[in-house]
This record gives sequence, C-alpha cells and structure tokens, in this order.
Amino acid sequence: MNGVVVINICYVAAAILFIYGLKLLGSPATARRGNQISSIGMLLAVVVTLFNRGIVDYTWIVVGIAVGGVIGVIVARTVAMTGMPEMVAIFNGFGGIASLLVGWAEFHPGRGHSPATLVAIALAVLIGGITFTGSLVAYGKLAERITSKPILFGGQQIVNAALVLAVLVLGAICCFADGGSSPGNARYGIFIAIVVVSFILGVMAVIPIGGADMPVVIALLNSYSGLAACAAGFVILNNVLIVSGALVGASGLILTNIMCKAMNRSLANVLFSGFGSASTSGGGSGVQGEAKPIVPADAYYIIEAAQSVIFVPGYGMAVAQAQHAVHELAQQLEQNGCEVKFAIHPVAGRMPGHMNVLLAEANVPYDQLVEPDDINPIMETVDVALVIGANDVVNPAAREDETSPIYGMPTIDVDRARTCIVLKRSLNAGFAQIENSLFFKDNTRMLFGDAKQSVTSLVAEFKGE
Amino acid sequence: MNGVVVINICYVAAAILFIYGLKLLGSPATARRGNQISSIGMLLAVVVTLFNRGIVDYTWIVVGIAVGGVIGVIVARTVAMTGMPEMVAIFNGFGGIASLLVGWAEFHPGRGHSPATLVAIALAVLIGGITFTGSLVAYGKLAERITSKPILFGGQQIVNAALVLAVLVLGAICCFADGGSSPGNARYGIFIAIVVVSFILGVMAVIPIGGADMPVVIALLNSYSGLAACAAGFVILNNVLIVSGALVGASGLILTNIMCKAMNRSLANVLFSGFGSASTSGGGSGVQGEAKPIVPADAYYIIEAAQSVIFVPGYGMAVAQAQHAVHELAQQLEQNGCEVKFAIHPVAGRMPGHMNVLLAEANVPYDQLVEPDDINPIMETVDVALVIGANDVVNPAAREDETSPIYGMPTIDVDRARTCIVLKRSLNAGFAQIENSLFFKDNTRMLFGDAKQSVTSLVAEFKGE
Amino acid sequence: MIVLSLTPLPADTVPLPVMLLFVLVLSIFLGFELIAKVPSTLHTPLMSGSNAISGITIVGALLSSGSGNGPATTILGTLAVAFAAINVFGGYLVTDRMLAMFRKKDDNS
Amino acid sequence: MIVLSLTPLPADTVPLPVMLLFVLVLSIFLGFELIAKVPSTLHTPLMSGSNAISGITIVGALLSSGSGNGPATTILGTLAVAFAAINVFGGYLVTDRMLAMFRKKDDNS
Ligand SMILES: NC(=O)c1ccc[n+]([C@@H]2O[C@H](COP(=O)([O-])OP(=O)(O)OC[C@H]3O[C@@H](n4cnc5c(N)ncnc54)[C@H](OP(=O)(O)O)[C@@H]3O)[C@@H](O)[C@H]2O)c1
Ligand SMILES: NC(=O)c1ccc[n+]([C@@H]2O[C@H](COP(=O)([O-])OP(=O)(O)OC[C@H]3O[C@@H](n4cnc5c(N)ncnc54)[C@H](OP(=O)(O)O)[C@@H]3O)[C@@H](O)[C@H]2O)c1
Repeated sequence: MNGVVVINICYVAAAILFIYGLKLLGSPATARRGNQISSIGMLLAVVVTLFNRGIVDYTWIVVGIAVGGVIGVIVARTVAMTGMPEMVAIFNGFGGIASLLVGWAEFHPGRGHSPATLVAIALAVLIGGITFTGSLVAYGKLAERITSKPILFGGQQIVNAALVLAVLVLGAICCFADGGSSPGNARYGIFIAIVVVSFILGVMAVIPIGGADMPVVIALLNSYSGLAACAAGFVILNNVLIVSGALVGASGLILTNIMCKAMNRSLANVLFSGFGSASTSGGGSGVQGEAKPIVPADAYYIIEAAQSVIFVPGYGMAVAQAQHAVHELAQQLEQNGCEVKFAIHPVAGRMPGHMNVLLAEANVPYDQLVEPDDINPIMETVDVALVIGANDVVNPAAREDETSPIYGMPTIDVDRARTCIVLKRSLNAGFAQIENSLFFKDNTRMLFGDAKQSVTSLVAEFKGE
Repeated sequence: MNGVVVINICYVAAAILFIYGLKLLGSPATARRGNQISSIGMLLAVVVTLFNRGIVDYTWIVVGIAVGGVIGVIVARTVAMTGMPEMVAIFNGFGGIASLLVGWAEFHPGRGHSPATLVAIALAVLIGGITFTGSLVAYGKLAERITSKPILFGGQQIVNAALVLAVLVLGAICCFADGGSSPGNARYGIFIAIVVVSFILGVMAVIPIGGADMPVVIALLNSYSGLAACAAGFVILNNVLIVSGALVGASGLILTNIMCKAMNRSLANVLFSGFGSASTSGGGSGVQGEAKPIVPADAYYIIEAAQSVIFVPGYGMAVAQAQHAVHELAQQLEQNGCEVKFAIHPVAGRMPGHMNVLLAEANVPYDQLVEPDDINPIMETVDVALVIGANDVVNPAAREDETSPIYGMPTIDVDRARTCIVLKRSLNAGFAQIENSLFFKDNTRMLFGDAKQSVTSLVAEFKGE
Repeated sequence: MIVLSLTPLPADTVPLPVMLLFVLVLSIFLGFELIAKVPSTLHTPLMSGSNAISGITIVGALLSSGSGNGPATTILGTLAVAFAAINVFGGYLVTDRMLAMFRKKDDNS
Repeated sequence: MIVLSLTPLPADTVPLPVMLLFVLVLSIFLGFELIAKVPSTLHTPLMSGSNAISGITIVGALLSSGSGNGPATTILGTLAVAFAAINVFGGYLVTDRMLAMFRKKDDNS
C-alpha cells in the first residue's frame, strides 16, 4: 500500500466521521458528540492532506491556519446567542469565498486544464462568488447595517438577466475556447470577469429580498456554500470535498424548504416577489378595534390562577434578551402547581431553531418544548397563552383573512386559548409588516413594554407574595 | 464522451433508480411504484451492459435469460402468498450461487489476477456458496422436506471450527501464493476446494438452527446474498453491483435485527443455541389447569355483543388459508356496529410482514392494521380478542414466567382483553415448542378446529341471523 | 511569475478500489437509512424486492457469458445469467403481485 | 481450453469523474435522509455545524497554499486557508457551545 492509497483511505474515514456525526445530530441527547465526531473527521482530513507530497512549503499554511483559527475561536467565544443568524450568514460567505479562491488558485498555475476541470473551476468561482457577496448583504440586512426593506429599482429584472447572460457567455468562452490548452492573458481576463460578475450577481440576488426573509436566504446560501465546496472537489478531484459539500448542500435545501412550508410560500415567491417592500407594508396601530392593555399586577392575577400556561416566544424575546427571565417565570409558575409548556413555531425569530437555542441557553429543558401541531389541537384547554415578543407567528389572519399575504401559513393559534397575554412594546407590526388582529380580540390582553422588563415584573409579583 | 463514460453514467442512473425505488418502499401507497422504478433500474443496468464491447457472443446470454426468465415468471405467478417464506429462501440461494459463478468464471479465463482481485473472487465464492446451500437447507426446513428440529451431533463445534480454518488457509494460499500471477492447476484445485468447503459450511451453519428461527436465517442469508453481489462488484470493478449489494445487505441485516429484538434474543443465540431442539421442547397439553372450550354458536353470542374486537392472526391463519374468511367476519362485525382492528405482531407467521401480505391478499385495508405498541396500552378497553392461529406471539409467559425461554419477548397481551377467544386445532404448542398459559386463563375460551372452518361458521351464524 | 509545472496532485490518482470502497461505505449508510424507514407492513415485499435487486449480479454474469473466453467461462457465465434472471424476473414480479394487493380503507368496501 | 486473453472489461477503466459523480449522487441522497431526521430544536446548531463542514474546502486550500507554484497561487491559497479555517474553528466551536446548553428535564432543576 503506497502513500496515496493511505491518504485516500483516510479521506474515506473522514467522510464516514462527517456522516456519522450528522446522524448523531438527529437527537439532542447525542448531538454534541456528533459535532465532536464531525470535527475529528475534519482534523483527520486536514492532517492527511498535510502529508501530500504536492505540498512543499508549510510556512504560509501555518500563517493561514493561525490567522483563520484565531479569528474563528474569538468569534465563536464571543458571539451572543442572539447574534447567531448574523454569524451563520457571514460564515456562509467565508465558505463561499474560500471555494472561489481554491478554484482561482487552481486556475492560476498557468498550466492547461481539460474543459471538464475548467467547468468545475468556473462553477466553484460562480457559486462561491454569489455565496460570498450574497451572504455579506444578508448579514448587513440582518444586522441592520443596511435597510432591511427590499431594494427595488426600475429595470432590475433586465439588469439581472443581462448579468446571468454575461456569466454564461464568459463561462462558455473560458471553458471551451481553444480546448483550454493555454492559459493566456485573454483567458485570464475573462476569468477575472467571471469573478467580478459573480460578486455582482450575489449582491443583486439578495438586495430585493426583505429582511424578514433573510433566514430563508441564509439557509439557501448555506446550501450554496456546500455546492461550492462540491465544485471545488471536482476541481481537485477529491472525494471528501464532494461528500461534505453534498451534505451541506442537502442541509441548506431542507431548511429552506421547511421555512417556506412554515410560511406557506414558495421559494420563488421568497426570492423574487419583494415581499415586505414599502408597497405591501401596512404599519401603524389599531384600526380594527380597541386593544385592552393590562398592567403586570393584573396579569399576575390571571397567570397565578392558571392551571396550564404556554409560552409562545418570538423575535421580541431575542431582542429583549428575555430568555432567562422567561425561564424564571416558568419555574415560578411550576412551583405554583401550574403546567408549563413552550410552544415554538418553526419560523419564530430570525433563523430555524432560534428560540430553541435561546431557551436552551436559559436552561429550559428541551422536553418542555412543543411544536404547533402538538399544541394547537388542545389549545382550548390552555388557560393562558403568554406571547413573548412574537407577532407574525401568532397572527390569526393566517386562518381568518383570505386576503392577507400570510393566509394559509400555519400559526400557533393562541387566540383559541382561554386568555392570551401579549408582551410587546407597542401595537406595531412584526417583520412581515402585517396587522395582527390578535391584539384586538376579546380574550387578549396587551402587556406593553420591553419583554424582559415585563417578565421580570411578573416574577417579582410571584416573589413578593 | 466515449462509450465507456456513457455506460458508466447509465450505471449511475441505475443505482439512482434502485435507491429511489427503495425510498418509495417507505409507504404502502407508493411501494408498488417504487418496485417498478427499481425494476427499470435493473433493465437499464442489463441493457447498457449488453453494449459492452467485451461481449462478443449473445447466444448463451439469450439462452440464460430465457431459461431464468421463464422459471422466474412461472414461480412468481404461481406461488401462493402463504408460500412466500419458502420462495424468498430459495431465491436468496439463487442470488448467492449466481455471485459464486461470476467469481468462478472470472477466475477461470486463465489470466493472472492481482491479489486484491483474488481476495474479491474468494469472498464472492465463499459468501455466495454459504448463501446457496444455507438457503437450500432453510428452504427444506420451512417446506418441512427435512426436519425442522435443530440437527445437533457430537463434535459439531469441532467440525465447524475445522471447516472455517480450512477455508481461511485455502483462501490465503489461493490469493497470495506466488503473487497470483499464474493460474496453474494447483491453484485451480485449491479454488475448487474453496467452493466445496463453502457449500459444506452453508449446510453446517443452518442445520443446527430450529425451524422457528428460519425467518431470521432467511433475512441473514438475504443480507449475505447482497454481500456476495458486492464482492462480485469488486471482482469486476462495477459500481452498480456494489451499491445494490450494499442496499440488500443493509436490508437483510435490519430485518434480522428487528426479528431478534421482537423475540428478545441475540443473533448469536438464534444462530448457535439450538433453540427448539428436543431438550428444550415442552410439547403436550394442559398441565396448568383446565382449558374452557367453546362452540361457534356461543362464540357468536360473545362477539355479536362486542363493541370492539381485535383479530390477532398467527401462523395458523396461513396454514388454514383463513385470511379471506377472516376478512368476511371482520366485515360482518363492522356492519354490526363493532370497531374492528387487526393487531399484527412483528414475528407472527414465518417471515416479517407475513400476516400483512395475507391480509392484503384478502383485501383488508392496511390502515386497519395496528402494531403491538399501539394496541397493548388500550387492551383493557377491547371487548374480544380473536386469536386466529397465533400462539407464541400471544403467550403471557413472556411477561409472567421468568424461567420461560421467551421471557422478555414483547407480545400482544390478549389476556388483558375482556374476553379472549383462541381459534386453533388443539392445545399443542407453537413453533417455539413452549406451553401457553393463555389457554387456561379465566377469560379465555378455546374454539377448537381448523381456523378457516371456525371462522366460516362464525360468519354463517352472522348471516343466518 | 507563471510557472509551468505539473505537480501531481494526489487525487489525480485516486485508486479505483479506494473509490469503490467509498461507494460501498456510502451505500451501506444510505441502505440503513432507507430501509429503517420501511414500515413492518411491507417487510415481506421488501425481502422479495431485495431478492430481485441482488439479481444485479446478472451484470457480471452477462460479461462472462458473452466474453467468448472459452467454453468453461461461457458455461459458468450462462448458469450465472440463468440463476440471476430467476431472481430478477421472479423477484420483481412477485413483489409487484404482493404490492398490488395492498389497499387503503377507502379503496375498497 | 484455457485462453490467455486480456479482454478489457469496461469497469477496469471507470473514469474518475464518473466515480466522483457517483459519490456525489450517493452523498446527496444520504444527506437528505440524514438531515430530514434532525429535529427542529437543533436547526440552529445544524446550520452552524454545516458552516463548519463546508470549511472542508480547506483541503483544497492547503494544497494550493503549500504547492510552491509561485506567489499568486500561494497568496490565493493562503487566503483560502484563512477563510476556511475561520469556518472550521468558528463553526465547530460555536456549535459545541450551543449544544452544550441543551438539557433534558432531569438534568437540571
Ligand atoms: N425563524 C425563521 O427561521 C424565519 C425564517 C423566515 C422568515 N421568518 C420571519 O420572521 C418572523 C418571525 O415571527 P415572530 O413572531 O417571531 O417575530 P415578528 O413577527 O418579527 O415580531 C416580533 C415582535 O417582537 C416585538 N419586540 C421587539 N423587540 C421587543 C422587546 N424588546 N420587547 C418586547 N417585544 C419586542 C415587536 O413588537 P414591538 O415593536 O411592538 O415591540 C415585534 O412585533 C416571521 O415573519 C417569519 O416569517 C423567520
Ligand atoms: N414471522 C417471523 O418473522 C418470525 C421470525 C422468527 C421466528 N418466528 C417464530 O415463529 C412463531 C410465530 O408465532 P405465531 O404465534 O404466529 O405462530 P406459532 O406460535 O407457530 O403458532 C401457530 C399456531 O397455529 C396453530 N395452527 C396451525 N394450523 C392451524 C390451522 N389449520 N387452524 C388453526 N390453527 C392452526 C397451531 O396450533 P394447533 O396445532 O393446535 O392448531 C400453532 O400453535 C414464533 O415462535 C416466532 O418467534 C417468526
């Protein structure tokens, strides 16, 4: 057995570790071990690669790993749990640019390439480039560094079509002109043009999408970053890149699909409709009736008497960082003999599983979390539904108002609970910019104010007893 | 693109069709389409192979396909649904021998082989040979052409150990002596010896296993026939054989595992313990009390008054071919306003899913079938449990008698139903040869006689009304 | 700056058996995932269906039977074709026969 | 009877790109099966974990960075190594940090 065989068998082993790691991610009890196993696979893949006899100088490798490693560790240590969506967005971008650079470096040595390899390089660059700039824009929208409203302008479609056409033509010339045999300056120029157009395409693809749809975009870009790695794998003819890239690609696509289903919209609608742009926004307060405000002391009497309470957290819990206070309130309620559950909507917050992570951070056991399908059928038996900064995911319009843009989206039907208390700062709309008739229902009470402060006052009422 | 690339891409497509077909087998509603898609994959794989430029003469190919095809079609058309276990057993054997012959034919051309190829050939022959004779013995036991009792003799372990040792030594010589460069008569002799020892090993592996455990053996041999195809794939370096073989291998192993769990025994215990041999058999009738016989007319009054009835079919329903009569009785009961379910134990009958197929044949809709885990918790609410030729799978000893060999095996707890009526011909034991205390419980009535006749009389009582 | 080199990247030479091993490993994982999802109702058709799939060894049998490498290879290959064909035809047909019988409640009665 | 022939079986020459395509297809199927099973509770860690896995492109980056094929390749490769390393280190660590927080009922209070 020679070295090449050993190296390749190690790549097989690394792929097995990735797969097995993902399999363990199927249950919260084993997920942490799964992530560790996956990281061992990565370590193995990196270490055997260092033994490759094509590597003659380790200086810059060490520099690259050191710089990237330090940045990665610092980010991972310091990022707040509420900042996860932004972090995932920017990391997708890094994955994309890395694959682009691998393709570029492979194009560079000046040696001829077969058309097949050139196609793989062009794909790695195209997908990687789109992923990079698209992720940066998504990051900007999420972090609200740029407007989260869709950016639309006249002739946008035409510009985009021209860009797509340009990249196709450039790609065809680059890959198939004179059989790819010579690099040549002209070809190199075309290659750089592809890089630039990919970057522009990434920006153009994401700016017309509203901030509320960024989670879908991020999942899709996650998928793209995997596909870029796949393409890079075809460039350097390496299995483990292909396997891992395909796993990531599948993961992103599945999450995209889950979110679209949870919003009852098609992916095409998310990407191209400019949902949430000024023209569709409604904004503003109560035109549908009168909301009934409540003060913490009165809210306390209601929940103190309740036998069963569900918490329905939303993006506002993340903004207010209220998760710890919420857990404390839940414990007070339980000590009071009340049955407590957390109902988590799949698109509550700003990324899939967002609420779950925050509640996990606050030590809420995951077996206390239920999904809409579990809780909706027994909603009538719930004494109090406490809505903590959620809005769109509890909007009855999805069931009642056929003209609503979110009509048909599955929601948590808190309006069918005996009493519903909504904690938010105002009657303003949520991220989808849609009026919420829940606030004006007979059995709804509005507990205005920052969610953390409101919850803390409720806890204080319990403790003051 | 040259021909070789096209052929290999077609193999990729064939593998995709197999995989997609298996995926559709995940639900009864899509299963038939899945099987058809899988067969299209097979057609594709066969057709592109015929374009291989290594094939110079089609005469014998046509003969082989014609003979095999005709036999296959006839068997598939004529086999009774009750004969499925035997058919699967013998088909496993054919798969094994085919892989053995492929390995042999590849060894034969007299050209030298690399040790790696020789190892693959030896594995194809060894696994294929064991699968072939093992399956024939399993078939014989199921069809009761040979005794279904375990065949045990003194020194059996020693003989088996010697055989395993022999095959290892022969294999090592065949694969590694003088680098495999020349075929030579000596090597050919050794090769034939491997074939013979594999055949003997297959027989020896299965004869000490009792007839009741044949389903497990068949699933295991199913898995082996897949592994043999895998090995043949490494011989001819063909992907599609490897993928399909691995799928079959996984399928057999999973079924083996499910059955062992359902019987609460380890695979080692099934294969090596001689379970069901004369020494463990109990045989014979009522030593535990008095069984209360009932006549159809009285049984009719009980079920006629029942609000909810479950049928628990077992191997006796297959023997009596009572499935159609059972369905008729179920329909009568339903017309009578009674809720009817069929509770199917995973190892009822003689192969996994045996009862499901028979009931499907009799047009019982599959959504009327429930699993033990669904029915056991609500068993107290069942008015009448009608046990149709089941025995071991309803034996309360599995829960009550710690000394019983089946203690801990999950059963359908019919003794907890308000009334239990058992339809069988006598108080004889089932295939595990274990006394059944169910027959002597207070709320159990025995309706003696052939299951089909008994059920038909019950139907007649309903119609006579 | 542009150096003409043909540094042999290792992957250019991934040995075929290693690739096949890769395919084997992935298929095993995939097989377990797929088959664990087959409900117990369908276990008998699953067995007969996998009988049919294991007839894929017919691909190897065809190559031997038609190779023209002397009578011994032809005979062995042809026997293999026949046995594998029994599995393929018999397996798929009997599975289809069985699956055609499975019905939901509203399809009948 | 024994004929010395070297009939080229086609599989002897399965082209590497086709094998890689095979691996791709199997991985896609496997990915869908595995990820469809991840519960929604774990979707955020799944995203950050797959960030980390997509850092696998570091393997290609290492080969370029250390190839000694002139400064341009080295610079591009080193940049790629750095970006991918951010993903690998950051992705795995942050995922671990998140997953460490998930608890069952009996683990606390
Ligand atoms: N999670 C995902 O994966 C995902 C994916 C795609 C789309 N989305 C979209 O994101 C949205 C998520 O719905 P959601 O119900 O969770 O959130 P939401 O509809 O965006 O509403 C959040 C609410 O929280 C309130 N809030 C903000 N800061 C607060 C604070 N400090 N204290 C109290 N309340 C505060 C806001 O009302 P006030 O300003 O009045 O306080 C706001 O109405 C949906 O539109 C969904 O379609 C999510
Ligand atoms: N299905 C599988 O995949 C599988 C796998 C491994 C092992 N096994 C074993 O197979 C057995 C299956 O259990 P089971 O409860 O289905 O069957 P069983 O325990 O074998 O009992 C079948 C009963 O049917 C009765 N019977 C036979 N012919 C009949 C007829 N014409 N009319 C009425 N009754 C008739 C027999 O009693 P009489 O002679 O008194 O009539 C016999 O006791 C278990 O021991 C299980 O462990 C099955």
